[in-house]
Amino acid sequence: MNGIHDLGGMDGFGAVIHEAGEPVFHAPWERRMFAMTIALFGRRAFNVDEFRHAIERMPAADYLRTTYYEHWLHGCERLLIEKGVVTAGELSAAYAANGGPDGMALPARATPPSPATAARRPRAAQDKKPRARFRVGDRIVARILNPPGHTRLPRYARGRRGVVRRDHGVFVFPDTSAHGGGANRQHCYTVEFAGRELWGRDYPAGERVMIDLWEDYLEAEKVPSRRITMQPAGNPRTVAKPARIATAKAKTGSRMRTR
Amino acid sequence: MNGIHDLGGMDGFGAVIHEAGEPVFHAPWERRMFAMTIALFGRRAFNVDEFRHAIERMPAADYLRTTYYEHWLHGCERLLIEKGVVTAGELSAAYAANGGPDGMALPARATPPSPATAARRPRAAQDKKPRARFRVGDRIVARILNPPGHTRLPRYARGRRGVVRRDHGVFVFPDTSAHGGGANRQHCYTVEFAGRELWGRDYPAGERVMIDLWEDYLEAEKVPSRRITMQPAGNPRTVAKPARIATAKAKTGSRMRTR
Amino acid sequence: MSVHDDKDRPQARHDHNDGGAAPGHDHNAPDSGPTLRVKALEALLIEKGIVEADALDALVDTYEHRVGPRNGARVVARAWTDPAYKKRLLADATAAIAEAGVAPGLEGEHMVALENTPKVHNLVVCTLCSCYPWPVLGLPPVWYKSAAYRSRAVSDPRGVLRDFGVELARGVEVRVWDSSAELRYLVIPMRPRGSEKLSVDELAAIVTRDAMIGTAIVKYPPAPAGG
Amino acid sequence: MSVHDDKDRPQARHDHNDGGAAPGHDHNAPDSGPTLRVKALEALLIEKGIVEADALDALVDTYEHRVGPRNGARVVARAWTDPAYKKRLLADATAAIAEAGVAPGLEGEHMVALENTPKVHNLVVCTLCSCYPWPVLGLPPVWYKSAAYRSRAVSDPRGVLRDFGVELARGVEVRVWDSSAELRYLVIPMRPRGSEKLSVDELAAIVTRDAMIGTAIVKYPPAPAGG
Repeated sequence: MNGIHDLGGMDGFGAVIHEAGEPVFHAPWERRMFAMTIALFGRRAFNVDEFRHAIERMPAADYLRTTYYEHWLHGCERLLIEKGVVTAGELSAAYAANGGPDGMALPARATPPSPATAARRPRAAQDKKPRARFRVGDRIVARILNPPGHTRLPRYARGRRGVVRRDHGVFVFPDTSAHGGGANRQHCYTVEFAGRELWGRDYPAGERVMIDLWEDYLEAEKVPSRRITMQPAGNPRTVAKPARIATAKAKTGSRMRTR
Repeated sequence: MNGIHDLGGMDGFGAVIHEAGEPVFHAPWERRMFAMTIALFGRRAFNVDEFRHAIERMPAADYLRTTYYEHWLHGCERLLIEKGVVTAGELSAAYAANGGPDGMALPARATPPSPATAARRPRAAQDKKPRARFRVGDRIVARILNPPGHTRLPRYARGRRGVVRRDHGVFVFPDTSAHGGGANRQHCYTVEFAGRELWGRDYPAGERVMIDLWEDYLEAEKVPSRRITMQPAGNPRTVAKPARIATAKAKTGSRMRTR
Repeated sequence: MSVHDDKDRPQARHDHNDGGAAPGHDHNAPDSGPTLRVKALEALLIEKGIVEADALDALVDTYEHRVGPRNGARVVARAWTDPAYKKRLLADATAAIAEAGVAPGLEGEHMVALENTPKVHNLVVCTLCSCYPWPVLGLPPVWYKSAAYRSRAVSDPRGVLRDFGVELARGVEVRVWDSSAELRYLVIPMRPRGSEKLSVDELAAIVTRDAMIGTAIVKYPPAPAGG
Repeated sequence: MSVHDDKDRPQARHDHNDGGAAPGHDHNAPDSGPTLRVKALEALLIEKGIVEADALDALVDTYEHRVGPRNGARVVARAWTDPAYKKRLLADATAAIAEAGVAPGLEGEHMVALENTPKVHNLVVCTLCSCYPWPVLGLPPVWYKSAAYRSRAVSDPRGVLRDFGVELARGVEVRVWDSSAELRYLVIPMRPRGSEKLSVDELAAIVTRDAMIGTAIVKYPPAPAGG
């Protein structure tokens, strides 16, 4: 989805305003909203991809005008209703109730799960590992993809050439996982893009942007050219290089709406 | 400027709501705002490129939440102050005054200029014509440009390959004209982009998007391939083909801020 | 024609009491909606002799009552009935539109006509702002300037057409024209079957504004009230 | 640790009077700010046994008081003083961070350390949302999640650094890391000249959170109050 959340490279938001020594939470309700969301992840009410996509679907002006934890509030309300965990009626009733003085007695206290394990997400697969299609040093192009649904391929990188700098192994694929389309686990790489490739040839030479991209977002650069062997940026660690076999490419949502 | 106004290809704004038989103006103030702006163009208070850029610089949430003629109001207020035609103080005073019951007598009526000529804009040059760098059928790539200032090169086309379908002749270049950088007149072409080139290979084959692009936005496609000779879309009319000489490329604003 | 009488005239007082920040950004002042700010701006510009009230009235009258889609409908009807004229229109729309008696003017200096055919459907948008062919279609409707239209017309034209109740056959190619420069586009819709016996004026009457942007098909007999 | 007492508990009444639209979109209802909606949501989820109040308290306590940038500062100080550890940190940050006694946890499962050098300055951002290495830096500051930072960090990093009062020398290359997947990044700032005699703890004390994101340089003696 090419939503307002995909901010990379936009202009017009002014200088970065930073508050020295700011508190972790700026209001009591932010504490509760943060904790509720983490607890809901722990309960598998929804996964992180669905949660992000719910926030991405906020009306753009609301997204820009509301604070971070209001995004979380919107995301939770929306997903809990969409997934039938609560009904709109229940929410409105609770909402109205909390304007009122009295209310229901609360359920007895249960021993809280330890926070660290509260919401384990099986993001990196332990079992069968799909083969990597790319290796460190490969020249790639970030695909021109504009799925109507969730994606982690930022618009500013699409169609741009880069170099694979690191293979981080296999992860759940957000574009399917956000839409109940299964984990579709696949390799995820750090890809290095020259600033000039992203922003134009007037851009200072040395600058680079490193973006973590799933395999489905990448295709080999067509023009055959010698492989880059220069010292990769960041970590020298490179994953053992399995033979390259093209894995079946997951069907990403087509641009055209069928609804 | 990669502002919120550059909406092509974005998602999340929902279905197009269209009001059957809607009025030309939805409120009396819209009438006055429309007419004032056209009159200000006529007076050369500012040019259309400056005006568009003033609107592009609105805070993104305001741009999305306000109506069209509120954009015009914002643009005029901003430019009139920036160009010293009025001062903020005068505007506030007039603003305060119009909350008040009485006010100043108005200047006597003058014969109104005929609307059709009220605001002639010398957009297309009559005099010396720069040579065209491209011809109908040429394969081009829209440059990867991200100037911090005004541009008419939409983000969704940058870096994408297309075919020149028509040369419309010479026009004032908005990217310089919006910033007092002179007319920098140059050829402007209708360029045809395949839907698949813009939105990805899953996009239906036949669809095309035609975009009108100034010469500075274009570069010849590097990969030498046979020239397209198929029947151009839209109008068969092609401009006489002057010899192709590379004109000095106008320095477009570099991405990096020097302020 | 609604001529302004004096009491509607915005007033401007000349006493510079405080150089407060430009009111443009003061969203919660009482009655701070555009009405007041536009009135103040007009008063100030008139007081400084930069604009004249009558010129403003004339501009409003021109674009509210004189210039509108009926101009474009006349051009379309003529193109439907006069093949030689259609040829001239497709070759040089600016000249052919003037030939049809439509006064050239703002946002119509560089016109291009786009012919819909059984094989090709044209759709016009301005993704960056609201570029639109005023002399032939008047001022653009709100939806043409909306984020919903401007964002999806180029990337999901069939979806946008569905929003207007138009379903194109699979085989028809959609061509979207993004008016990103000085060119302004007029779509020449297909002449509907069954309209063979209509006069030029009767034909002009069934040509809707939306059809000349590309978000509607001309029907005969015409569908009930439409854009 | 501010333990919630009952009177703060949000109440949920169970009478379904009207199935009104989800309140989420009702911006002008009285006191409709987030406070009320969050209270109502918590009450409902507790009433349905989906979340427990104590678990919420524990999560708040963990991320407000226990997990924060001091964890990351300890890792940095150790990397400055123990070359073998730094090697392990750069090779496998997840393991090395755990080795330094930082409990692994949410948003820290796949860590990568980025070493600043005289030639290369690293800057971390999440242009799509707010991805951030919680176990070592705690929850992200508001500016990290702001449109201003997320939009310009990738396209004008030097401009963003200037917003933080940091001016990089011309020859220094800026590498911006967009945390668009599951990897979380910890910048290892350069050890400041003059800090040679400081103990590991004293070194950890001068490492600021912003320096571990890349929007600040560690100074010694440390600059007055900073992020």
